[in-house]
Amino acid sequence: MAETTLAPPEVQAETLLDSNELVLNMGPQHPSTHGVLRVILKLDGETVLGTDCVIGYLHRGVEKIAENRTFQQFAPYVDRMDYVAAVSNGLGYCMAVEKLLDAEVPPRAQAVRVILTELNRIASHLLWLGTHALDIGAITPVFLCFREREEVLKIFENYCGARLTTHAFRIGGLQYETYDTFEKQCLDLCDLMEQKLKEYHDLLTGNRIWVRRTKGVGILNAADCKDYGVTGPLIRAAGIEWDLRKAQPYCGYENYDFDIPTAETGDTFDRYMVRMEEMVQSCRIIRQAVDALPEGPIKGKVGKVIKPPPGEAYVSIEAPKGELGYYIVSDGSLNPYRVRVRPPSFVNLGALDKMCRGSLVADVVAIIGTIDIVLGEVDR
Amino acid sequence: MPDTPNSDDKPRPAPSARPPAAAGADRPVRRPVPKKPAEMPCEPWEGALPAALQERFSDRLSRVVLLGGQKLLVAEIAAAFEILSCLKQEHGFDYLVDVTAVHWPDKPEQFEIVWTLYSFSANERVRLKAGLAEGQPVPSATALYSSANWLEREVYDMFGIEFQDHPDLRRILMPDEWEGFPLRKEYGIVQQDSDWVRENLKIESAQ
Amino acid sequence: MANLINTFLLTDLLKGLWTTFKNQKPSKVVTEQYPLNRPPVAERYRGAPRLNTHPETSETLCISCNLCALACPEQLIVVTSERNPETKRKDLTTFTYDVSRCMFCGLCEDACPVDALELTQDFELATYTREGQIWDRQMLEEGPLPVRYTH
Amino acid sequence: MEQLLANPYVPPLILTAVIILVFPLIAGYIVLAERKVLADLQVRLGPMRVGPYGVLQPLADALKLMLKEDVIPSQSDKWIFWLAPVLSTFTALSAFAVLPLSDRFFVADVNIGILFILAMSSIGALGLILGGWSANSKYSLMGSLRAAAQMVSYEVPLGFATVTAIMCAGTLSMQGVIASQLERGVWGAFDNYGLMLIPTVLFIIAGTAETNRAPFDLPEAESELVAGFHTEYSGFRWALFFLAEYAAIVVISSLCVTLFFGGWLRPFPNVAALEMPLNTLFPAALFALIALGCSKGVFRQALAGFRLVMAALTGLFLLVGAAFALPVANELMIGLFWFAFKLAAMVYLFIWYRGTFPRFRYDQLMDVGWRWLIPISMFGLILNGVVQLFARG
Repeated sequence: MAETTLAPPEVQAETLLDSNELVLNMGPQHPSTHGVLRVILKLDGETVLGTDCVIGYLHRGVEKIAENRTFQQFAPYVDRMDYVAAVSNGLGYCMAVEKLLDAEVPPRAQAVRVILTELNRIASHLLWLGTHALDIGAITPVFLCFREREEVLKIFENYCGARLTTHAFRIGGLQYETYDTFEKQCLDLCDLMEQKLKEYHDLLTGNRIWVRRTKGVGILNAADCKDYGVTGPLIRAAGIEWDLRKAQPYCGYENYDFDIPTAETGDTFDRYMVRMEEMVQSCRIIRQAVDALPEGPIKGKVGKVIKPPPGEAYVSIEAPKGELGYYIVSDGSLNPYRVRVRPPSFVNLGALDKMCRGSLVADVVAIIGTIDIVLGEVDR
Repeated sequence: MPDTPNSDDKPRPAPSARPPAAAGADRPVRRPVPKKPAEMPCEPWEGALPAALQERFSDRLSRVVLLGGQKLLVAEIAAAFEILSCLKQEHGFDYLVDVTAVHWPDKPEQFEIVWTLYSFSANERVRLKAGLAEGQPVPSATALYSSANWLEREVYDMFGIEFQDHPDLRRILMPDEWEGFPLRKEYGIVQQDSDWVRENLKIESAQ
Repeated sequence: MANLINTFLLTDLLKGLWTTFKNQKPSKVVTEQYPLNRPPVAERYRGAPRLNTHPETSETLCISCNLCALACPEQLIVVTSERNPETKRKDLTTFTYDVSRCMFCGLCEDACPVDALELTQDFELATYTREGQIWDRQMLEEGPLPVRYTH
Repeated sequence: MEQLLANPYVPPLILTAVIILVFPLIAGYIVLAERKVLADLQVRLGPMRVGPYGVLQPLADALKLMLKEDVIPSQSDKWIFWLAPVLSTFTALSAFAVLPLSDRFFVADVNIGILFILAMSSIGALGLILGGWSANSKYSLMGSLRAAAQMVSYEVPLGFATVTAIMCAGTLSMQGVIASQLERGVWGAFDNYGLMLIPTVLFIIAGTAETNRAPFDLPEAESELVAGFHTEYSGFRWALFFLAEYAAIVVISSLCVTLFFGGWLRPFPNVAALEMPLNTLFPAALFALIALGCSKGVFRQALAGFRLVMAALTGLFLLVGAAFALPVANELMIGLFWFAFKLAAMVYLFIWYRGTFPRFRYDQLMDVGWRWLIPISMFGLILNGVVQLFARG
C-alpha cells in the first residue's frame, strides 16, 4: 500500500508531458465515481499502476451522533448511511439493540421485516445495475431499472410514508401495520421483476460488448476476498458460498427456501450474474414470506424508554452490499455509549487498489461500479 | 416561479424569532441514570478453542466468556498480535471483520481496541478486546489481514491510537489537517454545532 | 458453428436493439410531468408537519406535554406553555418547528398522545429564506399557503 | 436575374450560404431528434417544456450556448484552443460541398468527390486532437490521443468499404455513383448478388467509429474521461465542436446513403409503376400524417402560444404535403425528399445504437478495428472484385 501514497496532482501538473507516469485525479466531481469518491490514479499511458482512494467527503460523524441520541432517536440516522438500502440498515440497528435488550420480536414483525429488506435488496441491486451499466456506457438500463425501483419505493411509501430513508422498523418490532394491498403489491412486484429481469438480460448479458467489458476485469479471487474482508456479492462471485442469511440466520431466514448464487472467477461479469440471480432469489423469499405471513402483534415487549443493561453486542446482517455489522456498547443509560458500524462498502472499497492494478482507466470505472459502493456508507 | 407563502411581500408576518430556547438549550448530553440496571448475561465459554487459547496464553488472556451468547476474549495489549496470528493461523479465523475502539476516559486504560474475527470453515465469530493507555502503541494487524489497513486508519483517525508497523497510517475520513480525534468522549459536538448554526443560519440552535 | 454464425450475424446486438426498439411504444412512457400532473402521495406519507385543531371549536388539540420535543432526534421542536389557573391545565402558547432540519422520521408523530402533531401529505416545502423554514404555531395550524406554479 | 443564375459560380455560392446558415438549425433539430428518440428508447418523454413538446428547445439551447461565459483555461495554448473548434467545424462543413442532396441541389459535382469527403473527415480529426492537446488538461489529452488512434484505425476499414463501392460503381464522383446505381437498377448495398452487404455493414460500423458515436465514443467517453477532448470547452466553442460532430454524422450518413442506398433515388428507381405511389402519394401522405399528429397537439396544449405554434406546424406540414401533389414542385423536391428520408433513417440508426450498446474499451476498440473489421473489409473487397469480374465479364 505504501507505494501508492501519491503526491497530490497539483504538484505534478508541470511534469504532465515529460514524465512517463501520469497522475490522474478522478473525482470527487466525476460522472462515475458514484458520489464523492476521489481516486488518484497513477497511470502509464492508460494502464493503472496504482490507486489511492481519498474518502470522507460525506463524513457526518454518524457514530458520534449516536452517542448523543437515545436509542430510538438514533434509528433514523442509520438510514442515511447506505441510503439506497435504508431498510437493511434499520434492520441491523434494531436487531443489535434488541440483542442488547434481549427482546423478542413477534413472528409477524419478523416476516414483514424480511419482506421489506428483500424488497430493499432488489431496489439496491436495481440501482447498482443501472449505474453500473451507465458506467460501462449503456445509457438505457438505468431508466429501466429506475422504473422498476419506483415500484419498490411505492411499496415503501405506502407502508411507512417515506421512499428512501424509510425509518421502517422500530426497536422491538414495527411501528406500522401492513396496509390492505400490501401482499398483492409485493407479489405483483415479484412477477414484474421476473419479467423485467429478462429484458435486462436481453440488453446486457449476451451483448458482446458488455461481456468483453466485464469478463476478466477486476478479478478478486477467494483468498483475496477473505484477506481484504470483502463480503456480499463480491465474495460469492469468487466462489465462496457464504451468505449471512444462511450462515447465521436471523429474522427467521432459516424458514425460507432460497439459494445462494455463486460464480467462479470473481470478475465483474460474475458479480453481475450473482447480483442478477440474487434479485430472483429475493423474489422467491418475498413470495414465501407473503404466503406465510403470520397474524399477531407487530411489536414485542419493549418499553417506551429503551435502556439496555450495560454490555455490548455485535450483530451483523447480510445487507445488499455485504456484511453490515453493528457493534453497540451500552453503559446502562438512555444513550448508546458507543455505536460502531461495520460498513460493507467501506471495507469492500479497500480492495479497489488490488482490483485495479494493471487494468485500464475504463476498467477502473467498471470496478468502482461493480463494488457497488454508496458513499454515504463509506464515509458515514 | 413558485408563489410561496414566504416570499417577502406576503401579508402573513414572518415567523417570529425563535422563542427562548431554554427548554432544550443546555440539556446535558448524558442523562442521569436513576436505578442500576441488570447486567448482560455472561457465562464461561467452554470448548476446544478457548481451552487451547487459555493454555497457550494463560494469564495474558484475562477473560474468555460468552457475553450475551457472543464469544469474547479480553487480553493484554502486548499479547494481542500474537493471539490474532494464533487465531488466524491455527484456528482458521481468516476474516477480520472489524477493528474498532471504545474510549473510556475514566478508566486507567483509556482505550479498548476491539477486533472482530470470523472463521469461514467453522462459521464462528470471536471478539478480541484489549485495553491500552493513551500513547501506548498497538501492533498493527495489517501483516495478517489486508482489511486491517483501512480499518486501523479509521481507528487512528477517530481516536488517535497509533498502530505500529502500519504501512500507511494517515487520516482517512477526516481532512488531513483536522485537529482532535472526534470519537473521543471529550470531543464535544454540541458546541461546534451551535456555533455553526449561529454563524450560518443566524439563529440559536436548539441543541 | 452456431457460435460463429452468431458472431458474424451480430445476433446478440440485434437482440439488444430489438429490446430497446420495443420500448418506444408510447404507452410505456413512465415520465410524470411534475408540476403539471401530480402523482398521488401515499396515505401514510410523512411530509409537512401540521398541528391539528378541533374541527368545530378550532381550539388546538395540543396539551403541551412536550413529548414530541423530547422524542425529536434533531431537537427542533420547541413548545412553550403557561398554566391556566382556572382549569389547572397547561395552555399552549407557542409551538416552533424548524422544518429545515427535520428529517421526517415520524418520531414526534409517534410520540404525540393526542394526535395533535401530524406529518401530512404536503411535500412542497421550498422557501426563499432559511427563516421561512421555521414554522410557528399559526403556520403549523393553518398549513403553508398552497403553492401555485405557473408554467 | 436569369443572367445571374446562369453564371456557373452563383448557384453554388447561394447554396453554400444556405447550408452555412441553415445547417446549425438542422443540427439543432437533429439534437432534438436525438434527445426525443433516446427518450423514446428509454421510456421517457425528453424535452417537453420549451414550446409544445419541446419543439423550440434547439433555439433555447443555441441562445444559452451563445450567452454563456467564454472560458479559456489559463494554462492552455490559447491560439490552438481557439483554432481547434473552428478547424473541426470548417472541415465538417466543407465536406457538404460535394454531397448530392438531389439531382439539382449540390454545390459541386467534383470527379473526386468521395476522396474529398474522406480527406476532409481526416483533417477534422486534427481539430479534436488539437482541441484536446491545447486545453492542457489530462482528461482532454487522453481523449484526443484516443481520438487520433481511433480515427487512424477506423479510416482503413472505412476506406476499404468505400473502395468496394467505388469499384462497383466505377466512378469517384458522387453523382456518378448514383447514376451508376440507376443504370444497374439496384442499390449499391444489394449489388453483386447481395455480396455488397458486407461493405455496407462495415461502412456503417466504421462510420460510427469515425464520427465518435456510441458505442465507439471513446474520445469523449463520459463515464471515464468526463467529456474527453472537449472537457475544457464551454459556451460557443463547445457548440462548434457539437456542430462539427453532427455535421460529421450527416456527412458520413450521406456518404453511406449515396454509396449504398441510392442517394436521392427513390426505391426501385427502374420500376415505372411505382413512380406515382412512391413519388407523389408517399410523401404527401407522410406529411399529411405528420400534420394530423400536430393538429392533435393543438388541442392538447393548454397555453395559447403553444397552440399557435402547433397550428403553425400543422399548416406548414400540410402545405409541404400539398406541394408534393403539384407536379412542378414535386419534380423540384422529390430528390431532396428521398435523400433526407434516407438520411433520417441513418441518423435514427445512429441514435438507436447509442441507446442500446455499452461502450467499448480502448484496447478492444483497436482489437475490433484491426483484427476484425480490416480483414473482413479486405475480404469483402476481393470477393466483390472477383464476383464482379466474372458476373459482368
